[in-house]
Amino acid sequence: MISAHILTLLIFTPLVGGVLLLFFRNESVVKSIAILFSAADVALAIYLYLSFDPAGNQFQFVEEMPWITNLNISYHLGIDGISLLLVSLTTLLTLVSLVASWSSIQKRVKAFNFFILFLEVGMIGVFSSLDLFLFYIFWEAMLIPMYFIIGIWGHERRVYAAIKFFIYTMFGSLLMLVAIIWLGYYAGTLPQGKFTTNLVELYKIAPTIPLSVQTWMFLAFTLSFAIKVPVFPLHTWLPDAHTEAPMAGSVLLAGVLLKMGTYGLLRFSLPLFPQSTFIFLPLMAILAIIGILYGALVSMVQKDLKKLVAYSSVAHLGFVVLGIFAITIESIQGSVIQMVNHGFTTGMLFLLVGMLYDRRHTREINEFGGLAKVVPLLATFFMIAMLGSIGLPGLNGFVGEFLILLGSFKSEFLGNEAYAIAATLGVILAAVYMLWMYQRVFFKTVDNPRNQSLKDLDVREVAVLVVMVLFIIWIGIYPMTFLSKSEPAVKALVDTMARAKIGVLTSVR
Amino acid sequence: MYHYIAWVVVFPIFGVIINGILGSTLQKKFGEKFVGVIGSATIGFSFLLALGIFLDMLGEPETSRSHIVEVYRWIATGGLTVNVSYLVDQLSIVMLLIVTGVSFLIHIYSIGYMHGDRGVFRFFTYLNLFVFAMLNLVLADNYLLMFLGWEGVGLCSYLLIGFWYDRKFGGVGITWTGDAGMKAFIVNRIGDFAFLIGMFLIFVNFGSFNFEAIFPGISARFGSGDATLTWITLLLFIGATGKSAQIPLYVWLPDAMAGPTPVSALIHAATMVTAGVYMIGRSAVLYALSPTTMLIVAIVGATTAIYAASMGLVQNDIKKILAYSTISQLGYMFLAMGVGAFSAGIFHLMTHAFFKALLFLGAGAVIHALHESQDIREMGGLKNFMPVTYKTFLMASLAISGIPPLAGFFSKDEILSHVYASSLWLWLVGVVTAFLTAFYIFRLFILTFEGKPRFDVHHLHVHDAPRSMLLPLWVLGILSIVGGWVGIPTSLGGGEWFDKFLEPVFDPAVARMPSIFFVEHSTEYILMVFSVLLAVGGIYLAYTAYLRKPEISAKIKSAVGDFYDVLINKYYVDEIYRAIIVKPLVYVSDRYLWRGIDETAIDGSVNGIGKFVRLVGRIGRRLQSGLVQNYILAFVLGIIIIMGYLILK
Amino acid sequence: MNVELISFLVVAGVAVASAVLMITRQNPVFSALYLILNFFSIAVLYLFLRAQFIAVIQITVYAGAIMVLFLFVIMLLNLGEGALPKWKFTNRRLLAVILTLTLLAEVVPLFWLAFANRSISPHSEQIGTVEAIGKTLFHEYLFPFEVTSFVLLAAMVGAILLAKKRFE
Amino acid sequence: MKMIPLSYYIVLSTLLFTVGVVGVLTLRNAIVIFMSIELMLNSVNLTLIAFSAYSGDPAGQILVFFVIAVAAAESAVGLAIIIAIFRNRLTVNVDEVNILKW
Amino acid sequence: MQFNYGDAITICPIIFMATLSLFLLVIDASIKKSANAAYWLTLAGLAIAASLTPYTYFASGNAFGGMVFTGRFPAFFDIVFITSAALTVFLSKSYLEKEGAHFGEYYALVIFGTIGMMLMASARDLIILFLGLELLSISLYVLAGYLRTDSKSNEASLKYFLLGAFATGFLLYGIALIYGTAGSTNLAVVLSRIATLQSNVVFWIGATFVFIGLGFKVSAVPFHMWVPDVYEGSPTIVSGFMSTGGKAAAFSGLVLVFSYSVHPTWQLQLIIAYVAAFTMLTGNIIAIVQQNIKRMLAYSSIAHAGYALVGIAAANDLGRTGVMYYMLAYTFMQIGAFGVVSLLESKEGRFLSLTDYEGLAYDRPFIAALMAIFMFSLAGLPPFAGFFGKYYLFASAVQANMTWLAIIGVLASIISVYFYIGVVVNMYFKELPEGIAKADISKIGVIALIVAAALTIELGITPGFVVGFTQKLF
Repeated sequence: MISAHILTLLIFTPLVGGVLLLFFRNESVVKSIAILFSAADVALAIYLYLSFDPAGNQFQFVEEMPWITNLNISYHLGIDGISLLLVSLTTLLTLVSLVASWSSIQKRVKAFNFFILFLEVGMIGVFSSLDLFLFYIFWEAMLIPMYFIIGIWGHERRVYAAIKFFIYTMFGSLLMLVAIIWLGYYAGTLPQGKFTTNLVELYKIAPTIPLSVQTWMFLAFTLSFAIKVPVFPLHTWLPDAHTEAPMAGSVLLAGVLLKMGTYGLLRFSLPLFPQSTFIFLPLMAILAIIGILYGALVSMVQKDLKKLVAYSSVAHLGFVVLGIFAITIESIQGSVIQMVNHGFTTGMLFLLVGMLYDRRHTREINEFGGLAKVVPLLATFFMIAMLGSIGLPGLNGFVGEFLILLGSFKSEFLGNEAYAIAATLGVILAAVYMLWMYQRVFFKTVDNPRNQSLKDLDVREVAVLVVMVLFIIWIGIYPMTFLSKSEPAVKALVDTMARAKIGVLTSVR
Repeated sequence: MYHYIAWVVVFPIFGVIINGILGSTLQKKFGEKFVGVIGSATIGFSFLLALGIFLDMLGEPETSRSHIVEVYRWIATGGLTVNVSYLVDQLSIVMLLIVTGVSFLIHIYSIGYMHGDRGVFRFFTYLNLFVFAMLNLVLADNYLLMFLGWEGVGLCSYLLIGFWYDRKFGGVGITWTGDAGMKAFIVNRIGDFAFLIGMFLIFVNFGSFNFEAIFPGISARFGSGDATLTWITLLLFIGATGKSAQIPLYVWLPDAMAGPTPVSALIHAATMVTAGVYMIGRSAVLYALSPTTMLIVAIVGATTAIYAASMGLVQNDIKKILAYSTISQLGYMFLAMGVGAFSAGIFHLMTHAFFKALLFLGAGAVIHALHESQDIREMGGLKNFMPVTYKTFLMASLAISGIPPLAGFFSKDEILSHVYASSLWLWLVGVVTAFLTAFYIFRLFILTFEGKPRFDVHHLHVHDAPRSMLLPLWVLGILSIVGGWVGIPTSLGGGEWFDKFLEPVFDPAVARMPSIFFVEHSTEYILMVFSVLLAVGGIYLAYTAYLRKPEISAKIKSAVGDFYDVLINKYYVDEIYRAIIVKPLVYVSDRYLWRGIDETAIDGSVNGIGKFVRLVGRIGRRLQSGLVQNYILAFVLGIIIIMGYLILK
Repeated sequence: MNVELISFLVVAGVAVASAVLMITRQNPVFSALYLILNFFSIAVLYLFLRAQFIAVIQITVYAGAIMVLFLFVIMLLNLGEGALPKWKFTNRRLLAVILTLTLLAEVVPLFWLAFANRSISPHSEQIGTVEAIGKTLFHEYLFPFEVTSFVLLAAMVGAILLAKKRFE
Repeated sequence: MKMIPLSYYIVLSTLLFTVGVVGVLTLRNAIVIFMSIELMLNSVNLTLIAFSAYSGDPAGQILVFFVIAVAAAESAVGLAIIIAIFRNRLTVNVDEVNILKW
Repeated sequence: MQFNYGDAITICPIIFMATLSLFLLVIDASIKKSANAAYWLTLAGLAIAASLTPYTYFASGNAFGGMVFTGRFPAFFDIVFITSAALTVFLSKSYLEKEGAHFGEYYALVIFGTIGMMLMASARDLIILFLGLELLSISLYVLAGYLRTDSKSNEASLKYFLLGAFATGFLLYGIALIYGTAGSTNLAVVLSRIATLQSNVVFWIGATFVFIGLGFKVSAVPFHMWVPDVYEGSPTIVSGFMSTGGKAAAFSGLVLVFSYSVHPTWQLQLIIAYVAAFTMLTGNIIAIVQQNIKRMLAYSSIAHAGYALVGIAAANDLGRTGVMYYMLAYTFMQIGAFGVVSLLESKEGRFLSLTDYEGLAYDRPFIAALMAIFMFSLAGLPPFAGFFGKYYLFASAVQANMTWLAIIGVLASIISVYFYIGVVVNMYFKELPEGIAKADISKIGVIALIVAAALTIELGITPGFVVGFTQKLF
C-alpha cells in the first residue's frame, strides 16, 4: 500500500503539515509541527531508499492517473536512481534547515515554516514527476515560496535579490513551457499519435524530431536549466539570491534548487534531444569549465563570506555540468554524486555562515579573525565542510570531482583531454580561495573585540552539523551506498546517447 | 601475519577518533600526558604489528613476499573499480617500519615537547591522522588510494604547520603560521594537479589504477621511451616535486618550519617529504621504461641538492638550515632514482629519516631550552648545558656528512657510485653537495654547541630535556650510527643485504633499464676516499671558520658580497613567484572578472534590459494623453493600418 | 444624364454640404440645424430607395425627437459665446483630416468597383411599406424588437440616474 | 429610379461617414462631437437601406429601425452624461476633460 | 413565426434576468430605502438565474427563428457573466456605502448589462450581437458615471461613451457591409456562404470593422486607449465588472463571429495575431510604470485581452477552449484584484496608489494573502487558474503553427511578472509605515474574495473539469 503511493505521500506530507500549522498560534508548536512533518518525510524517504531496487533501469514506484484528460496530461510520478538520491537529499536538507533555523528566524515564524514545507512539496515534485507538464507545474510552483523566503526573511538587499531570482528563473522556464507544448503537439502530429507530455513516451518520440527544430527545443530546455544551475554567464542571480536569503533559504537554494537544473539536463535535455546535445556539447563543456575557473577566481576575491560560498557553488556546479556533458558512466555518476555532495558541503557551509551571522550579524570576512580560539567547535565543523568542498580524498567532494574529471578525460564525446585538464586546474583554485578564507576568518589572533565573547555552537546546532558531517565522511569513504543506486539509470542514459551517436534514435528507457 | 595489515592502518584512526572527539574533555580531566599517551600508544601498536609482519616476511621465501590484502570496494562505477586494498611487499614493509617507527619515537618526544600547550589533543589527533594517511600512501596497492594518502599527509602538514595559528611567522607574503600552512597545501596541490592528470593517463592506458594491473605486462604494451609513459612518469614526478620539495615546487618547505619542531622532524624531514621518492620507487617499472624522465629526475635531483645546500650555507635559523638540508638530501634521493639506483635511493631515504629526524629533534630540544629562540647567532656553547643533546646531535651531524662508518656514509656512497657510473657531471654535483652539506651542518653544529654562550646565561636556565624527550634522541642516535650497516657494500666486505632484500621489487624495473652501469671495486674505493676527504674538508673548514678563526667567515662573507645577499634571500624565488603568479591572479580576478565581467558586463546588461523596458513603458505612458480625440486618432490610425494591410494583401 | 441622376446628385450634394457645414459651425445650434437638414436629405434618399416607413421614422424620430433633444440640451446648457470652445487649427486636427481622407481613399475605390452596375431590385417596392416592415418585424425580428425595448429602458433609467440633480 | 448604381449610394454614405469621423476628430464641443457620431450612424443607415433595396430584402430596413432606436437610447444617455459633466466642470470642451491620463 | 414558449424556456436565464430587472425597478420606484432589499434580491436572482442555465445548456439549437442559439457555449458564458455580476454585486454594497451612493438603480443597471452580455453570448444574428452590445454598453456608460458628483467618474463615462459610440459606428458599418455582401446578418447563413465570400474584399472589410468594433470592447491595441482612463475613473467595483463581464461578452462575440462563422482563414488571421501581439506587449510594458493600482490593473487587463486574442487568432478548438477557460479564470482573479482594492479603498482615495500597499501583509494578512494569490494567478504561475488559461492559449497558437505568437506571449508575461510581484513586494517585503490606521474592510465583501480565490486555485488544480464544458459550440 505504502509503496504504491509512496511518492504522493512524500510530496504531500509536507503540504499537510504546512496547512495544519496555519491553525496554531504558539510559535514553538508551529515549529515542532513543521519539523515533525519534514521528519516524517525523511522517514518515508528512507523507506523509499531501502525499498528501491537498484537492479532495473526502469522507473520505479510509478504512479499514473489521468489528470487533465482532454489534454492527455496525467499525474505521473516515478523515480530512478538519480531522482532517488535527490529526493532523499531534499527531505534531509529540508529537515536540517528547519531545525537549524529554529532560533534564527524571529519574525513571522508561521509563514516561514509554511513556505519551507511548501517549497519541499515543489522540490520533491520536480524530482519525481514523469510528466513534463506536471514537472513544469512543480518547477514553477516552487518559485513562489522561495521568492517569499528570500524576500521576507532575507538580508539588506533582499527585495532586489528576490525579484532578480524570480524573473531570471521565470524567463528560462516560460520558454521551456513553449517547448513542452511544442513537443506535445509534435507527438500529436505523428501517425496515430496524440498530444502527450508523458516523459516515457516522449523518450521514444522526441529524438526523432528533425534536427532543425530539435535544436530549438534543446535550447529552450537547456536555457531554463542552465539558468537554474547556473551556467556561466547566466549565474548572476545566484550570488545575490544566496547572499540575501536567510540561512535555510541559502541551504535549500544551494542544496536542492541548483540541482534541479542539472537534474533537468540529465532527465530531459540529453535523452530527449541527443542529436542536438552533440551539437552543443563542446559549448556546454567550455561554459562549464569557464564556470569552474571563473567561479573559483571570483570567489577568491570576495569580501562577503556568503558571496564567497555562493560563487564557489558556481564552480562546483561547473564540475557537475562538465560531467554531464562528458557522457561517460564515470563522469555522470560523478555528477550525480557531486550534486549530493554539493548539497551537503555547501549546505553545511551556508549553515555555518548562518550560525556565524546569528552570533555576529555580519558576513564581512575582515570583521572576523582568530575565531578558532573563540568558537573551536564551529571552526572544526567549518574545516570539515571546507575540506569536503575542496575535494580532499576521503571526503565526499573528492569522489564526485575525481569521477567527473576521470570521466571527461576519457570521454570520446568530448574527444579532447584539454577539457578535463583545464577543469582540474579548478581543484587547485578551490584550495586557494577556501583556505585563504579560512585563514582570514578562523586563524590569526582575535583582534576584533566584538569577536571576543562569541559563544560556541549549542547542542541543536551541533546535532544538525553532525548529520551533515556523517554524510560528508560516509560518501567519502564508502560512496558505493549511493553510486550503486544511480548506476543503472546512468548506464541507461549513456547507452541511449551512445546509440544516438551511431544514429539509433531509440531510448533505452 | 600480513592479513592484519589493515590493523596497522586502523590503529592510528582510533587515536584520531578518541582524541578528536573526546580530546578536549580527556585533556581537561586527565591532563595532556594522557592524551599524548593515547596518541603514541596507537602508533606503538601499529609499529609492533608492522614489526611482526616484517619478521614474518623474513620467514617467507624471497619470491613470495608480496601480498595484496583487500579491505573493501571503495569506488566502482562504469569501467572503474578501486578497492581499498593494501600491498605488502619488501618496499612497503621498509617504508612501513620507517614510518611507524620514527613516528612512534617522535610521538613520545612530542609528549614532552608539547607539554603545557592547550591544544595537545589537537596535536596528537593531527599527528595520528598523518600517520594514518602516510600508511595508506605507502601501503596502497593502487594509485588512487596512494593519492588519498598523498593528499591526506598534505592536509596534516597544513594543519600542523598552522598548528599555532595565532603565532606570527616571517616569510615572503607570510605573516602567520597559517599562511605558511596554506602555502604548503597550495603548492602541493599544484603538484597534485599534475599527479591527477598522470593518473588519468594511467587509467586511459591501463584501464585500472592497480599496480598489479599495470606493471607486470607493461613491456608487452609499451617499448622503452614510449611517449605516453614519458608523459605519465613526468606528470607523476611533478607531483613528487611538490610533495618532496624539489625544484620548482620546493618553496613551501622552508616556510613549513613554522610548525612545531616534532612536526618538522616527522613530516618535513623523515616521512612525508620522502613520499615522492617512494612513489618513484613504487613506479620504478614505469620510470625504467622512460629514459627521458629518468634523466630529468636525475638532473632535477642534482640541481636541487646543490641549490638547496648553497642556501643552507648562510641561513641563521636553526630549523631553516635543516629544512634546506632536507631539500638537498631529498635531491640526493631523486638523483639516485634518476640514475636507476632505486634501492640506493630508498636506502638513503631510510638513513636520512634517522639522522634528519634526530637533527630536528635535537634542534627542538635546543629551541625548547632557549624558549623558542631559533637564531643560531644567539646560541653557542650549549654542549655544557645540554650534553645529551650535544652528543646525539653530533652523531647525526657526522652521519649526514657521510663520515664512515655512520649510516649516512653508506647510503650516500652507494648513490654516488651509481651516479658516477652513469654520469660524471652529476657525480661532481653530488660530491660538491656532500662537501657543502658537511660544511653547513657543522657550521650549525659549532655555532650552536661550541664556543661561548651568546645567550643570556643567567636568566634562562638552559638544561637537557626531560627523559621522555631524550629517549627518542638516543634511539635515533644509535640508528643513525648502525642504520647504515644493513647496506655495507660488497667492496667493504658487506653483503648489501638491503639491496638484496629489495631486489625482488626493483628487479623488473632494473631489468628494463636500457643500460646498467656498475663500477669496479677499485674505482669505488677511490670514490669513497674522495668523498670522505671532501666531507672532512667541509667539517674542517667550518671548524676553522666558525671556531678557530671567526674572522675568516667574515672575510668570506665580504668576498662573495652580493652573492651572499642572494643566498640569504634564497635567490628571491619567493618574491618572483609572488610577483608573476599570485599578485596578478588576485588583481585580475578582483578588478576584471568580478567587478568587470560579473557586476558590470553581465549584471549590467541584465538590468539594462529591465531599464529599457521601463523606458519604453514611460514613453508609451506619455501617449496616454488623456484627450479623447487623441485616443480616437489612435483608433483611426489603427483602422487605416489594418485596412491598408487588408487591401494590399 | 437624366432626371433621376440629377435629383440624386442634388440631394446627395445637399446631404454632404449640410454635413460639412455641420462640423464647421462654431455655434452648436447651427450645427444641430444643419444636421437636421442632413437628416432630411437622407430621408429623401430613403424615399428614392422606396423605404417609405424608414423615411418617415427618420423624420419623426431622428430629425424630430432626437435632434430636438439635442437642441434642448444645448439650450439647457446655454453656452454663451465665451463658454463655447473656439475651433482653432492644430497639427492634430490636420493630421486627423489627412488620416480620415486616407481611410476614405482606401475604401472608396473598392466600394466603387464592388457595387458598380448593381441596380435596384424589382420588388424593393413591396418591402419598404409599413405593412411589409411590420410583418417581418413582428415575425422574424420579434425577439430583437423586445430586446430593443430593454435597450431603451436601460437608457431611460440611466439617463434619469445621471441627470438627476442629486442623490436623494 | 432604376439606373442609379448601388455604388453611388455606398460612396455617398462613405463620404458622410467620413465627414462624421472628421467631425469627431476635430471638434471640441462634446455635444457636436456626439452629433457627428449620429451622422456616422445615419450614413450606415443609408448603406443598409441601399443594400436592402438593391437586394430586395427587408432585413436591412429592420436593422435600420433598430439602429434608430438604439441611436435614440444612446443620445439620451449621452446627453445625460454631458449634462452631468457640465454640472461638475461647467464645460463641454473635450480638451479640458483630461484629469485622467498616463 | 409566432412567439413560442419552447424557445422561451431554452433562454429562460435571460428572460428571468429581464423580469428580475423590471422587478428591481418596480421595487426601487415603490419603496424608499430600497437599496438593501435590491441588493439581496439581486443576489438571490442571480443565484436563480445561474441555476436556470442548465435549460440553456441541454437545449442545443436555434431559437426565435435563428436569432439566438442555445447550448453549451451560451450556457458557459451565462455562467461567466452571472458569476461576474454576482461577485460584483456582492462587493458593491460596502463599496457604494463607503462612497455614499448605494441605490437600487445600480443593481438594475448591472442586471441590464448582464442581460446584454448573455444576449451577445447567444447571438446567432449580428443584430442580436449589436443590440446586446448596446444594452451592455449603455449600462456600462451609466455605471462608469455612476458616482456623478465625482468628476473622475464623469470623465470616465464621457470618454467611454464617446469612444464607445464611435466604435459602435464602425461595428454597424461592418455589419452593414457584411449584410450587403453576404446578403444576410445571420451568422449561420454567412457561414453557409463563406466559400463564395472568401475572395470578396468588401466582405472582409466588413468583417474587419466588426472585429474592430468588438476589439474596442475587449481593449485590443490600438483601440485600447479608453481602458486606463475609464477603469481609473469608474467606481472601482464597476471597473472590475467591465473588465471581466464586459470583456468576456465581447470575447464571446469574437468567438461566435470569427472562430465559428467567419473563420479568419484569409488575411484576418494574421491581423488578429499582430493585434494580439501588440496588445500583450503594450499592456504589460506600460503597466510596469504605473503608480495607481487601478490603472495598473487596467493595463494588465489590456494585456490579458491580448492573451485571449491569441486564442481568437489561432481560431482552433483549443483556441476557443482557451478563450472560454481564460474568461472564467480571468473573471475570478480580476474581480478578486479589483475587489481587494474596492474593499480597502477609502473615500479619500487611500489604497489607490501602489505605495499604500506597503506592509499590508502585516496589517491585513488575510487580505494580503488573497491579493497575492490573485497577483500570482494573473502573472500566470501554476498552480493557479491564470497559468492554465495562458497554457491553453499559447498551446492553441503552437497548434496553429504560430509558435512565434506563443513566444511573444511568453516574453510579455515575463514582463508582467515584474509588476504583479511588485505588488507582492509592497505587501510583504516592505515594512508597514508607522502610525497608519488599520484599513477597515467589510466582512461580507471578504466572502466574495474568498470564493474568488478558492475558485482561482480550484480551476488551477483541476482545469480539466471546466474545460470539459468548453468543447463544443452546441
